[in-house]
Amino acid sequence: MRFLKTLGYVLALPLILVAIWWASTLGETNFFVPTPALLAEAFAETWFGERIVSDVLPSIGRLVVGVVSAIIIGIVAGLLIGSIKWLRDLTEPVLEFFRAIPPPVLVPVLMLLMGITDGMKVAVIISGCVWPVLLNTIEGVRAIDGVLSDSAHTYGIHGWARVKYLVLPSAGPQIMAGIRQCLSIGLILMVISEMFASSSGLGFTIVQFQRSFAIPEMWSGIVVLGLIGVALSFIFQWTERRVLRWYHGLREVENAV
Amino acid sequence: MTQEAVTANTAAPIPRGRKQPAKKLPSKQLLGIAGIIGFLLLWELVPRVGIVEPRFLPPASEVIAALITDFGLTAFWVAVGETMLAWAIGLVMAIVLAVVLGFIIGSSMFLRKFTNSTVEFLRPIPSVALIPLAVLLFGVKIESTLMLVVYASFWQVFIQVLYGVADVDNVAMQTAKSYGLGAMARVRHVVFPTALPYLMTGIRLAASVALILAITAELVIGSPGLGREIALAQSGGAISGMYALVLATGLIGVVINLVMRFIERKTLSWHSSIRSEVIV
Amino acid sequence: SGSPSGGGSEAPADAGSGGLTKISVGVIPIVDTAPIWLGDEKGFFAEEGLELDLQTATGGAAIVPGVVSGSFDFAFSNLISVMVANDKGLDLQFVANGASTTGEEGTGFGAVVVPEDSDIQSAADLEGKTVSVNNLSNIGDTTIKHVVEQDGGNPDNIDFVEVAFPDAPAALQNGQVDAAWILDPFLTQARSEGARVISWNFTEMHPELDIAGYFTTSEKVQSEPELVEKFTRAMNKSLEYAQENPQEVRDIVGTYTEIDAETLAELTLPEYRPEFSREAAQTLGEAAAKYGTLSEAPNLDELLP
Amino acid sequence: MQSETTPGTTPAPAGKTLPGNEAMLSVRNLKKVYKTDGGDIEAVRNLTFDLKAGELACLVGPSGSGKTTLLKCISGLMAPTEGEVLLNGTRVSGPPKKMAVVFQEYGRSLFPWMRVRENVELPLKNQGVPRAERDKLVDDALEAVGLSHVPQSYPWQLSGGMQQRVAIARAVAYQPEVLLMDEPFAAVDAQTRADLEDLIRTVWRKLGVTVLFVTHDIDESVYLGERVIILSSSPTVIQEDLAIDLPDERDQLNTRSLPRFTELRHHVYEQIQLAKQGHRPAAAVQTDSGAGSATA
Amino acid sequence: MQSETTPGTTPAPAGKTLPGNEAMLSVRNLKKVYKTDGGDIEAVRNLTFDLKAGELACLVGPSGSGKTTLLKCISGLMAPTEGEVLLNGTRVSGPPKKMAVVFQEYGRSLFPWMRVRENVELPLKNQGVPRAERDKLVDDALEAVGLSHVPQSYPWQLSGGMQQRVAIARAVAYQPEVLLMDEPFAAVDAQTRADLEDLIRTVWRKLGVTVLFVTHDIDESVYLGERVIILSSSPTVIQEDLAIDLPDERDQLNTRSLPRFTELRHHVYEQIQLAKQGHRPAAAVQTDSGAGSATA
Ligand SMILES: Nc1ncnc2c1ncn2[C@@H]1O[C@H](COP(=O)(O)OP(=O)(O)OP(=O)(O)O)[C@@H](O)[C@H]1O
Ligand SMILES: Nc1ncnc2c1ncn2[C@@H]1O[C@H](COP(=O)(O)OP(=O)(O)OP(=O)(O)O)[C@@H](O)[C@H]1O
Ligand SMILES: [Mg+2]
Ligand SMILES: [Mg+2]
Repeated sequence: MRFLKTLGYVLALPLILVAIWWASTLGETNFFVPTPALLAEAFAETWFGERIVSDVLPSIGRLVVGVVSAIIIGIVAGLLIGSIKWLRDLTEPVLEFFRAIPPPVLVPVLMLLMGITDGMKVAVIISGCVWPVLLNTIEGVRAIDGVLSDSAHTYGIHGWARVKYLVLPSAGPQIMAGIRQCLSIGLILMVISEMFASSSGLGFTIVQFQRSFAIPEMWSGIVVLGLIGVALSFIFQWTERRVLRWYHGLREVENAV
Repeated sequence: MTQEAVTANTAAPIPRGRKQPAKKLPSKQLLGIAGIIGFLLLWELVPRVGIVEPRFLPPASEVIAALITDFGLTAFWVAVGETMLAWAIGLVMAIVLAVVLGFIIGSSMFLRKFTNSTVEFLRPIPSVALIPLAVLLFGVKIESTLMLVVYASFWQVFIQVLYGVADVDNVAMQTAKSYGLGAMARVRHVVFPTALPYLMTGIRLAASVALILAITAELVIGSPGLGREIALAQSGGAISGMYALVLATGLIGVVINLVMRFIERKTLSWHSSIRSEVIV
Repeated sequence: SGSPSGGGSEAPADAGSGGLTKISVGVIPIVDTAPIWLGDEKGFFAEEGLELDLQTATGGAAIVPGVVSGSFDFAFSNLISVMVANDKGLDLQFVANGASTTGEEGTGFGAVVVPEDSDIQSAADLEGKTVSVNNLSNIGDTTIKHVVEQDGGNPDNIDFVEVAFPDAPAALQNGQVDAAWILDPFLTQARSEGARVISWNFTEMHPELDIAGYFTTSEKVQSEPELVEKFTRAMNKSLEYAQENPQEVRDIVGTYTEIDAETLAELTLPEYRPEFSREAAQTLGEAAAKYGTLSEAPNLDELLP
Repeated sequence: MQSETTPGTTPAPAGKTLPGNEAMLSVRNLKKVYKTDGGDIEAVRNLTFDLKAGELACLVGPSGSGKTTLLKCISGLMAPTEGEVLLNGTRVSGPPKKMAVVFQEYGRSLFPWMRVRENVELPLKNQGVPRAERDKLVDDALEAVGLSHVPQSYPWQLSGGMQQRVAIARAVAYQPEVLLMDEPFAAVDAQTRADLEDLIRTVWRKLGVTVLFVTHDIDESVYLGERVIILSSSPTVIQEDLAIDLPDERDQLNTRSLPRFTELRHHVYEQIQLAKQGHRPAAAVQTDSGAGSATA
Repeated sequence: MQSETTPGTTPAPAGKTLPGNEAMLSVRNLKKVYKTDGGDIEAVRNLTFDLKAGELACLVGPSGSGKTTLLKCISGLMAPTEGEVLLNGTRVSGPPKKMAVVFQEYGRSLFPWMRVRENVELPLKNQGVPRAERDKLVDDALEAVGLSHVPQSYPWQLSGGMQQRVAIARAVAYQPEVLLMDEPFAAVDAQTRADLEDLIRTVWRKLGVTVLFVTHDIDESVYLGERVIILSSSPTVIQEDLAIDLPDERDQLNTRSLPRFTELRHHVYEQIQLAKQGHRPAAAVQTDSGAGSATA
């Protein structure tokens, strides 16, 4: 019963949207906007085969490595920068500088430094999706409740213990908000990283379809991206529920009725 | 984490409080400039020492020189203007849209669950993949760039707003309810201020994503702006010219952040993240 | 050098252009499109009653949708891209030639290069090697595969990767690729820095190979034949003029690209001529079909004017 | 005033009830169970009592007995698990108009992004009270709680007691018909507390507002209330509903030295001690006679 | 015990001071000014007093007089604007080891992501107290504050009074040498309060801990302390430093009914009332003689 309800929530809106799309493509045919049926056909043809092994899985592998590294780097750097004021002042302009640089122009530099390797693609992914985690961690660390911080302080909770028992849990909700953004930006950057100096991968395939005007196939690739996004986000939300159990309890206990 | 790190976070860290009058800590700006200089030095060294060839990555000094030349050209400022226009319009549209939708969807459990899967599906779709659609709809005009900018930066703000709305303190909310504040008044007086720190982070993220997308779109589509100039310089083999433009992009990012920080300090002076730095 | 130019989308509109029909043309700001810029400047289009609005796009991704959606009346693209679009069900048609290979051995504006000390000596040696092209499944890899096969190598064994032309010399030098297919101005630069040409792939495929042209939708050709004819006439005139005045070509390229004067003086210009070579297009189309870029060889009667 | 028959499953001693039309606030068989991961927590088992319009009742009970829970149910911020709350005969299902609540967690009930004055002003502004009147109400309220010197401070720049007084000022300025207060004087000093007690009685008499006042201070409950409702320890029922038969005019010195005052506070103290020890009232015991025995 | 000469600019009556080696905690000419946008707020003007090792002193004063501020300075959480705090002769510049603080804002001082037991256990765990001992200390502390039935609840699932008791349990389990408590019983009922008062006295005598206890309850301050320090209203100086000459063995019924108890509480009450009315002690008035006159 509960499962059905959840399923209903997951599927209701997508189904409605597909129905609208189906209805609106009923009459005319636009070369660049395929009908749902055409898309479904292209989807099955394109992705149920060796492409999964040759393109999709390696891409997902790079994505996972990139995202996980970005999360770790973001949290560690965020904790440091968030708690040390002079470090924050020192690094902020440089970080802002890098944050404003579009990944497509970063690719040639990274290629120079790292070569045309998976490492370079992972670096592109990290370079883009570390920001939400980093910024949110910094803000989360800065926003720790004064009374709570004082309590920890007087009980001699310093250093790592402070991070573990106070800073991380307290900044947790905001870090999680950052990670959630990081996931989808990671996916976007996975595509961008494969747009340059590449010959395989999910992103490459999509761009290739786009260039060769295989429009239904291109859209089906975008659907694959979306589905990966949904999958990642459900894994994430499941984890978040557990990590931030106290938080959701705290917030929802009274809204529940 | 060092002892320094621990004390730096409390409302009034003693060691700092005591040292301050004696030897004034370098001010925020000085430190920031030191950081930039450090980075430029590193950049200068990498090609000079020969880690990469200066032909492919010119040293900082050369790029800065090229940038200074650019500063004298109206064409450069026209391009900057085009990009900033797309950035500003796109960002404002994205923020307005995201704030309105975020508050509506965020305050209802049902809407949250109902839209969750769709949101998660749409969010990771790269804007670059939407380029054919954008060109189809708008051609190689500013509107195409706008569409991509709005699409990409919308999600940044939207997600932050969702989290911010969920962070409302129950006691504060109940206080508002018990004093008969209606739904709109509660949003205005309770939900909005609570979500504001999240929103500000979201806007800061979105501001740079919007800049990135504005440039990328110009780069890939070829609509007018800094991005197209970068593409031109790149395809013309003008390497230092290209890096000068990239540098300009980064500088714009820094300026945008400064402005955002300023706004943040004005709007969030009550928030503990800002508070702790004002007292003492 | 290194300063961005003001070269923009707005073509200098002649004063008093009251009676002119405004058309927008999507072009890529490279050497190949010099004739249209030049023709615009010389007033060949105004003579036909056309007012050009040249819109620069950076690649095919934006150009074809632009034509299909009607944002562009005409646009510039290489032959393979349009063949591929038609192969996928679009109905596009060339109305004027754009740029063709020089046809002379030992020179050209596009080539496969290797580092000076590489042991790759001829096209056949590319077998089993990594070769960079700007876009996969396009004119670069199709011609290279053809040339390699002609030379006795196995084209299926070549590992193509995408590297943008500006980045290719660095990739080649750092050993990230064994060979790189590059066009001017980067070819001139790379050669001056010691890269060695092993194949002039365009010319070697066919000495009269047309690389790119101006196209529009078949629908437009049918519905507005006069407009198309005017455009074709003006375009052909521009091509001829460009072919006869290489110095003017070099000069105008300097206005809409960032290529510095020194390189500009050295680079090899393509051949500009009005007529398409059917035979060469045939070869190209068949090769593309053979190597899987197209599902079948294109119908040249529909494709070419 | 005898209690009516209580229809609940557990026959529990009810507080005083009134015929339907006389009661302003009616709590009927109220039960609240919190659902948590670790199992259900029955905070309130069965509460029934009425408040007349314009009555001032104090609520005392051991820590954790469900006073805050009860107040939240009355103010419509929380739905009861069973039973209902009626205000002027209509069931409460959301915060009613013209009801003000002073929360126990005063620190979190003030908006940190608003200055003291803005905090007090907000409910009035929201109601559309005209500027001039609003200014007067706010000024008077701040004056009454002794905070007229800090209108421009932020709540977090105030001491605990000052914060609590801001929350009180906000409730008073709002001029509610029903005023619920959850340990509103917990953080203020003795002298201020006495002043505030008198303030509440003044406001109550002047505006005729119905007040339900939670306190831990037994003297305070007797001094302030016309009635003291004593809760048992959790799961909570009403231990006793005691009428305070002190003269209507009260003052800190004289009233507190009346022998009857001492008697009453002794009685309440005993009852709370009983409640703490887990003693629960038998269903048959009538509340009035309980009070009678104490005064005998 | 006469006060030494105070070197500050404003000659203010000092609390009791001791020769350097006898004092455990010394507050010397402490001044604290908060800098805000709206101008400076002088919370504490000039405080000087000493605490002997193992002394139990209560601190009373009007709301907003700077008690919390003083406690924060003593615990090293805040730097004084002028003056200093010495603990065992060394200047306090950060939270010292073996000092526990119970904050006035109890609700915000508990970690919402930890269960009750974990909250109490954390400081011990952090100190590396072995498992078995830790378990015992935590169990005992929870038992003592009457919360042994909810170790697995989260703080936000508890009532206000229960939260406050968790904070007390945490401080007690920590076995500090110095214990600072800021109105720790504000949210608990009368009976529990009495129990907790006795708990604090027991802990104090058993462990010999030095306690500084802020309260608003005058009875409580007299009942608990060996000494009551009365602060003036803001800008704050010491109004009076009163020795409580009640027998060392105290119990709720007998001690509170002693005539001396009543005298003392009356005296404190009067002083606070004076403080509230803005009356400030003349520099010459000696604190001891002040107390003497009250008892005469
Ligand atoms: N959000 C919650 N989730 C679970 N249990 C809760 C929650 N809030 C309160 N409780 C439980 O309900 C009972 C009553 O709590 P309540 O806050 O109503 O007590 P109270 O009478 O106000 O106590 P106090 O005088 O200490 O404030 C307590 O046992 C408490 O643990
Ligand atoms: N963060 C702050 N910024 C500015 N002023 C402050 C701040 N904290 C306290 N104050 C001011 O300092 C004075 C003393 O505050 P403090 O909290 O020490 O009082 P208190 O004696 O603890 O009062 P209470 O008994 O009400 O808790 C008050 O006037 C208060 O407004
Ligand atoms: Mg309560
Ligand atoms: Mg205080």
